[in-house]
Amino acid sequence: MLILTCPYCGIDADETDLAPGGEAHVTRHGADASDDDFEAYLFHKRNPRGVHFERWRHVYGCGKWFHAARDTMTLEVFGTYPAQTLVPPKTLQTKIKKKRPDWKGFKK
Amino acid sequence: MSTRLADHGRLIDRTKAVEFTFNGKRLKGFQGDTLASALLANDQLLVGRSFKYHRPRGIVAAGPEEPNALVGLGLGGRFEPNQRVTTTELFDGLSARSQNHWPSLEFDIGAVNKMMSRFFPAGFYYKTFMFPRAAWKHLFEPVIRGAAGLGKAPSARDADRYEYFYAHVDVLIVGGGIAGLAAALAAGKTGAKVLLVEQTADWGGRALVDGVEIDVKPAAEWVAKTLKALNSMENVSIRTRTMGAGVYDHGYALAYERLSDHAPETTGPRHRLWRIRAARIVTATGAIERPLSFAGNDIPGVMLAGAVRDYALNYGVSVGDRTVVVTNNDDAYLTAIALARAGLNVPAIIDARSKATGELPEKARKLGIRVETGKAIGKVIGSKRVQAVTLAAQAGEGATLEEIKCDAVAMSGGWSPVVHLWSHCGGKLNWDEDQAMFRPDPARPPLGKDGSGFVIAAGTANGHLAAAPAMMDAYAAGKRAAAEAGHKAAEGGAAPVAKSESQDRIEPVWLMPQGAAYKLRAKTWLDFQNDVKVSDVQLAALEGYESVEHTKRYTTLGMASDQGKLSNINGLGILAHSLNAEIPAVGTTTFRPPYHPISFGAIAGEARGGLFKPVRQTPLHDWHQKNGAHWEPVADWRRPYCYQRDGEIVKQAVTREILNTRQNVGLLDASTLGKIIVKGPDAGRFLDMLYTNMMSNLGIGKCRYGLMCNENGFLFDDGVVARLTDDSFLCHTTSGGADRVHAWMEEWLQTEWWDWKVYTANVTEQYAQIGIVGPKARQVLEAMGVKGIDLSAEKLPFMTFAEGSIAGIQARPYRISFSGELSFEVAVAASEGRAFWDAALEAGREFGIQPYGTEALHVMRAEKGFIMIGDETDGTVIPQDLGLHWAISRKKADFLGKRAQLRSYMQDPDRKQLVGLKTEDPEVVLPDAAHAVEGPKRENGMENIIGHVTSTYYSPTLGHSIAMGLIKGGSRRMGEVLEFPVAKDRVIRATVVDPVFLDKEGIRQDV
Amino acid sequence: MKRYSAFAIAREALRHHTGWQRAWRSAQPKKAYDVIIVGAGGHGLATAYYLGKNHGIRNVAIIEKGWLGGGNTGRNTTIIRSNYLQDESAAIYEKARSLYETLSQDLNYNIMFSPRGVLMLAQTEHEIRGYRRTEHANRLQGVETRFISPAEVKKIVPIIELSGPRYPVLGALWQPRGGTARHDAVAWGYARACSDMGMDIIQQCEVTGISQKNGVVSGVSTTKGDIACNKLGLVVAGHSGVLADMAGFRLPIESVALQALVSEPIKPCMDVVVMANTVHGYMSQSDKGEMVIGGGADGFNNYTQRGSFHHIEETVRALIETFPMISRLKMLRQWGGIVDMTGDRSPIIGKTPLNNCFINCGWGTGGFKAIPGSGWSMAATMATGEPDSLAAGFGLERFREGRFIDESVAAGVAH
Amino acid sequence: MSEAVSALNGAEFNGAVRISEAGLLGMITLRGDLEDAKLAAAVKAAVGLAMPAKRGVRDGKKGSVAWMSPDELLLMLPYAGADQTVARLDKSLEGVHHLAVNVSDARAVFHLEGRGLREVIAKGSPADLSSMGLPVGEVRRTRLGQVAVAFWLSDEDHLTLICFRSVGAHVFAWLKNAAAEGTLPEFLG
Ligand SMILES: Cc1cc2nc3c(=O)[nH]c(=O)nc-3n(C[C@H](O)[C@H](O)[C@H](O)COP(=O)(O)OP(=O)(O)OC[C@H]3O[C@@H](n4cnc5c(N)ncnc54)[C@H](O)[C@@H]3O)c2cc1C
Ligand SMILES: NC(=O)c1ccc[n+]([C@@H]2O[C@H](COP(=O)([O-])OP(=O)(O)OC[C@H]3O[C@@H](n4cnc5c(N)ncnc54)[C@H](O)[C@@H]3O)[C@@H](O)[C@H]2O)c1
Ligand SMILES: Cc1cc2nc3c(=O)[nH]c(=O)nc-3n(C[C@H](O)[C@H](O)[C@H](O)COP(=O)(O)O)c2cc1C
Ligand SMILES: [Zn+2]
Repeated sequence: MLILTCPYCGIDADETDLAPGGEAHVTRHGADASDDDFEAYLFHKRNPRGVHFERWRHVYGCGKWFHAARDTMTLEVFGTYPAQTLVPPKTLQTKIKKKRPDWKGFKK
Repeated sequence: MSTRLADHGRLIDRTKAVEFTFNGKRLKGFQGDTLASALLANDQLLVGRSFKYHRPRGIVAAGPEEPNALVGLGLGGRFEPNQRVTTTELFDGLSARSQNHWPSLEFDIGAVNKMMSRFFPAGFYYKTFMFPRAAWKHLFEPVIRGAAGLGKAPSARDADRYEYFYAHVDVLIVGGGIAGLAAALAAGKTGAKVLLVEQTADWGGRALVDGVEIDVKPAAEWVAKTLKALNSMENVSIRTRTMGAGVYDHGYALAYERLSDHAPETTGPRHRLWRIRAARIVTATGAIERPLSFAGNDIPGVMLAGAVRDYALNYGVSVGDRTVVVTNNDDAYLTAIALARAGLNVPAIIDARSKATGELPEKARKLGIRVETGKAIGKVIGSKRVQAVTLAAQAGEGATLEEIKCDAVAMSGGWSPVVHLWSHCGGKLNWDEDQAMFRPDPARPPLGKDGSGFVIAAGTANGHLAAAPAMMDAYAAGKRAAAEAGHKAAEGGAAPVAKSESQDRIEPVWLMPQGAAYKLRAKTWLDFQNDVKVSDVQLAALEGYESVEHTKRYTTLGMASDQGKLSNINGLGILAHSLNAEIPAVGTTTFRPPYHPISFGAIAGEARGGLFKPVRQTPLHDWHQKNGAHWEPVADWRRPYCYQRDGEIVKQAVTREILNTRQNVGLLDASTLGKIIVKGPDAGRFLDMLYTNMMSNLGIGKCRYGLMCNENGFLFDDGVVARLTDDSFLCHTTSGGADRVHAWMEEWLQTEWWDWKVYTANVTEQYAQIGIVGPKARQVLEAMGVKGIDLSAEKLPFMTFAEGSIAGIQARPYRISFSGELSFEVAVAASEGRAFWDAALEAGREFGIQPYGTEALHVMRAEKGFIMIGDETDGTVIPQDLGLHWAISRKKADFLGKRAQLRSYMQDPDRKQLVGLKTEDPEVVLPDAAHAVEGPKRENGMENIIGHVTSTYYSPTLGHSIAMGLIKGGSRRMGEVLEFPVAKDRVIRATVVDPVFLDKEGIRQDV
Repeated sequence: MKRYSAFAIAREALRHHTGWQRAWRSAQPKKAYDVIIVGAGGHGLATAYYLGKNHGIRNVAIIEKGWLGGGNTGRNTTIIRSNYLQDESAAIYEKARSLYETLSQDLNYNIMFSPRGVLMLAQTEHEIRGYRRTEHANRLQGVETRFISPAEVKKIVPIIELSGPRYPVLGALWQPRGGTARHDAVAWGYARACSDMGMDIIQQCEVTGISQKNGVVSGVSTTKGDIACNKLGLVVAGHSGVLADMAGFRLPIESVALQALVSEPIKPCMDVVVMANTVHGYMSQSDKGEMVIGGGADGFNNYTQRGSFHHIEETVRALIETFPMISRLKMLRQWGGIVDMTGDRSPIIGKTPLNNCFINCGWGTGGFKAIPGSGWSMAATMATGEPDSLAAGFGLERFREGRFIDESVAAGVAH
Repeated sequence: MSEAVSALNGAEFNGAVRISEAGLLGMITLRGDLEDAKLAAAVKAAVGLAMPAKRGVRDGKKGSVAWMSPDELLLMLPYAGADQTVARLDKSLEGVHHLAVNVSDARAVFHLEGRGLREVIAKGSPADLSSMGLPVGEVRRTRLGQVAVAFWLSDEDHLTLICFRSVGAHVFAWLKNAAAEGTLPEFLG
């Protein structure tokens, strides 16, 4: 039963106030995409054991989408940040690296 | 025999007698008794039968760990199977029945299983019952199943209610023994918000029976003082009868409060399930005593030593006149001493250790009790109660040295800290060789959301079996928990000082005597309820079920309703020994919630009956209800399927509604249709991405039908878009789709095109939307009184809207039609929906207006060949499949789903495509979802299915059946006759036709 | 291998059960095998078994990081049915179901297949239509199912409440030959048979890397050393994404927690499996008497084998509405498993971008019922190097082509 | 206009706390950049109140305003004035990207009155209902049982709760059940 801090309204939201939305930072590939890119965009989601970046919506709260960095093995939450970013904030990446020295870093 | 003593009984009130029945027999106990203590006071030793061999079973424990004494409690809507007598507080009128026997508890036919037990070792059923094959289904399995289960299934609806409560605290402390109380005190003093829960009705735990002193006074005084202190702290809450049931991720914990189990006549909820968010959880859950493994250890009268002591001191009940104590540790001497002091006979203490010279053994000897060291119980003699035990050398094979007459045996194999809650969420354990027990490994706690440990074990639960260190540990744990939750301790708070008699080292004994022969091992129980014996675990090891998890599943050890609270460690000891491995290398099985079973009622909470799930209601709900609505659930809404008049069956009502709408005028509550406002300079551009067709070029005041696809290209919603102003649109969605579409819009706006200037608002419920539909629709509106709108076909043509006042109500009529008729869908404020509806009925009377429901709506749209999301679509259909190419823009560079529709399979001309179907016999209606086949069977024996019916009706307008279907390559099959085998020997033939059956030119709607 | 029978039990009883053999050998890895299967769950073991039985390939190792059968095979609610809508699904699940019927005899291990019947309740008009559609399809596919009336439902399941205020029971799809089996026994029975054929089952051995030469798989690295192989089968359910990473390709798979629970045991009160998909709950009664209950999956990636409690609430609520008598039963234990959800919720069987490396995964919430059929098909695919007819539709390429096998279209969930 | 009827037509209940449906209330959803001074001025003009802080509610003589999300406010005022106010907002925000829409009829509004009201809500909402978790004057948008709600306390004894109109009857039934006499756990004090 997760708690995630919504970066918009600052509430520590219960999992039941939230809706999960899959991997974060996925690039949309539109009408002119190659077959490879398009397949990867829709289906090849990262599924790591360990650090994962994902999307959530504060659906019963402020309604905003945000991102969370979470460990899928321990469910530790490293941080949350607004969805309007293409990459995780540098400070967050540094923090994760410190906690998980084995982490290979964020790859787009 | 077991009986009530003349004195003792800390928890009972001898002035308050309580009557209850057991198997119909009327018995008496006292207020404060548990059902267990009351039964024992009435010499009711035999209380149940075991699972597999139907062995006689008596009470072994005094707490929730009880595996045997499970009864059916209560009657009718309050009947509950498998209630532990040890956790059932006695109340007047309590009625209990024993379980799992036939015809009676005393004489149970099933007990023959016991004689056959050598043929039923662990896992025997995997090895037999295979021949003949049919016999398993018809003979063996029914017999096995018939024998399964313990209590009877309830038959009545539950008469009680339940509720949840959400609590947020800094520190949750589970367990109200002296450790939990000390932790609460320490945490409470820091100002942290503390919740302390205790599963029983009483505070203080074992210390009160074990003669512990705190701050140089009897523990009871300290407990009373501490409770007072805690009660006076505003930041501390304490609750009895509340069990910590489970610990989950991110500091979530369940606590199970039993409000009226002990007082069933009270109104209000029976159980309250607390869902707690705690920054830190302290588990001060104490320890559970282990049985010893000797032959006949399951015979009624053999009990845990601690329990024997509890019954004597807490309830003034002696479980026997002559109680043999058998042990491998000093703690059980407390029982012998307590019994002797109560004037009861203890013929011997049989101690497996080679010497017993500590404070307690010496005390026992001084009381004149015979202490036999290096000895074991060879076996217990008796069947439904203990008659004697044989004394044997622990080092031997069980040869009888002497027979000792007795009617009770108090056994102690040592204590296991209650580590369940620590372990639920991943806390790890260490094996403590010295104390022969698993205890929490402080270096590997369960990790919380910030990655730090969030559970702290305290006191006995943390492996500190003696009171003094337990107290220190718990006090420190409380302080630490509060500090980690952000509340620094005030200076000066020192831990209370506890003192108890010192205890010497335990010597682990997994089998008694050590070399017990097979015959003894096959009568030496590990899991009392599931009838798992030492020999079973050894067999599992022999056969290669070596992992502790394999052993558990092969033998069912620890899978009974006590979840191995008594049996697991002993079983592990046997397994490790059989495998020649160390206990920690073998490891434990997984601890899972709940700590102790909790009612399904509590898990469901208040959401039952009328509150099970919300039903959404339109502003016209009450009117529909009063006027014959036959309801249909549509997503979370209820919509009238039709309105039945007196004497009408549903089908007749639908036909009447259709014909009346086509001939005169119908009235439809379309309020459930989704309505979303999309506004901003980029609104048009945004809708162009969302819909397959172009929306940005829609004229103000105009409407356009649109389709929405997901990124996989599949159609998922449709509806009419109206352009309100230059920068704002109103998008209609399907009834079930409003929330989904709104969320879809927000998702794209927030996560992809966040630089686009668009706002959305879901205004579905702001409006009542009422359709006035049929050739006389315009006349009805006019009769209602129209101001500010010209309703004429010229001024308000098809696919436009206007705003003004109708019947004195601010209204916005849309000229859109889902029936093919002249139609005005009028949006008015929801609060005025009913007034508008009434006005329409009133004004429409002379034109023959009648309300119609969803089925008439569906038939009329099918006559027109309009698709219905959910009928013609199922999540795998692209607009092209439905012949909706006209609604897919070729001009747009991109829209959601466009790329997907270019994939090879989407371009396949043999995809299923929408067609109309006309049955050969016009009176025959194709069954819903009937499948069409073609050609010979496929090589795997299946028919070659080419498609299925998506909508099918009898059209009263046309006087023949109509249907639509998705058929492979359908658009190329016009005129073909397809075969629909609808039953084993029935084929319906239908011709592929255009799906538009009525008014293809659209003349009726465009007037 | 000594055969199991009532006779053998009687014989052993006389000598205090001291003569039983190990069910499977405890093996240490050899240097190389013809075939390595990663994952000793039901699907991995069945693959190995049919490789040996149907294709004579017996130089096989099955490598398991924990204890065999300890993944989802050991933690599922054991529902077996084959009333799937799409042809591809119906074919493989029906194959599996029919193999289950004789599996005890095949393996000489009683896996307690119990064809007691599976009921899928229709509680909305939409669901009726979905099940009608399945009924029609199944008849033509040769799968025996029938849509039955509420009255018939009540006869089959007397404890059901037909007229719940929110979702009355409007009918049900009834598969009389569906049912349950003893999940652990399926793994153990296959393991015993594999071991008997000379295959090595290597437990407590985690695959940590996959090696290749020129685009062809050559072996695996494990916590017990490197092992070479000619062909590799990845059959690791929730861990498929992790293994695919090692092999250098991506899968359309996400791993999420799915939960189940059991009540305390009670006397027999329900002799069939009931699934209520509108309200998200399903229930059967085990041979021991517990009500075995399963519910919904979490929506976020997770490898902890613990799920979120709100799914349990939702399921229990739904089942109390459907079976009011369970309200006063108690939950004995809850647990979770990590299931592998694909993009269309249907499984993947077939080749991978790495030559001679095959994959079988994506069974998600419903693969226990498929074990024999899946093993059969995977074995054929691995033996011949090309997908067999059962596997043909389930290849990875379907995601690129958009040729999904979507079962959700017929109101069904996929347990 | 006189025929307008709110979702539950002012229904009432007296239990551990008093619950009443508020009747007709004007409500406007205003979306826009809350930092924008023009927006603040428009709000001021509409309900006479300054921009609320994050999660804040402000009450005044002309009405109230609640912070709903980083780009959304809820303005409350007499029912009859809602449409006019929307028009005025649109006018004063001309050229400023915004959305103002009358949602008076899309909601049901309840008043809870009495000591135990925090506990009534805490039976169904995962939000922290303690006075630390939810100070007076702060809005919480969350879940109550199975439906979305927003609520705030104007003082310790008064709470306003808003839900969608279509589930108004459900929420009322839920509240009555939760507020049954003698069922409060007395935890929140
Ligand atoms: C709660 C629940 C209920 C379910 N209910 C049903 C149901 O009623 N009916 C139904 O048909 N299905 C059901 N399922 C689904 C079903 O359990 C699975 O689809 C099926 O068991 C999958 O079997 P498997 O052999 O593929 O996977 P598993 O049994 O999970 O086996 C995979 C094995 O691979 C091993 N492994 C992983 N990584 C490695 C590595 N690196 N090296 C070595 N070994 C590795 C794992 O330890 C595991 O033992 C349910 C699942 C769950 C969780
Ligand atoms: N020497 C021994 O072998 C031994 C063994 C056990 C206890 N003790 C004595 O016990 C005392 C220590 O006290 P303690 O407080 O650590 O243990 P305790 O056993 O006295 O108290 C634990 C309390 O927690 C409660 N509890 C357990 N699980 C619970 C749950 N899930 N939810 C709610 N309540 C739960 C129990 O009902 C009990 O009241 C000392 O006197 C110690 O010497 C000694
Ligand atoms: C069909 C089925 C029936 C089960 N019955 C019981 C049971 O009667 N008692 C029990 O303790 N656990 C039972 N379990 C649960 C297991 O104990 C265990 O929780 C589950 O297999 C997951 O393993 P884990 O908890 O060790 O991770 C059952 C599991 C399944 C799949
Ligand atoms: Zn938020």
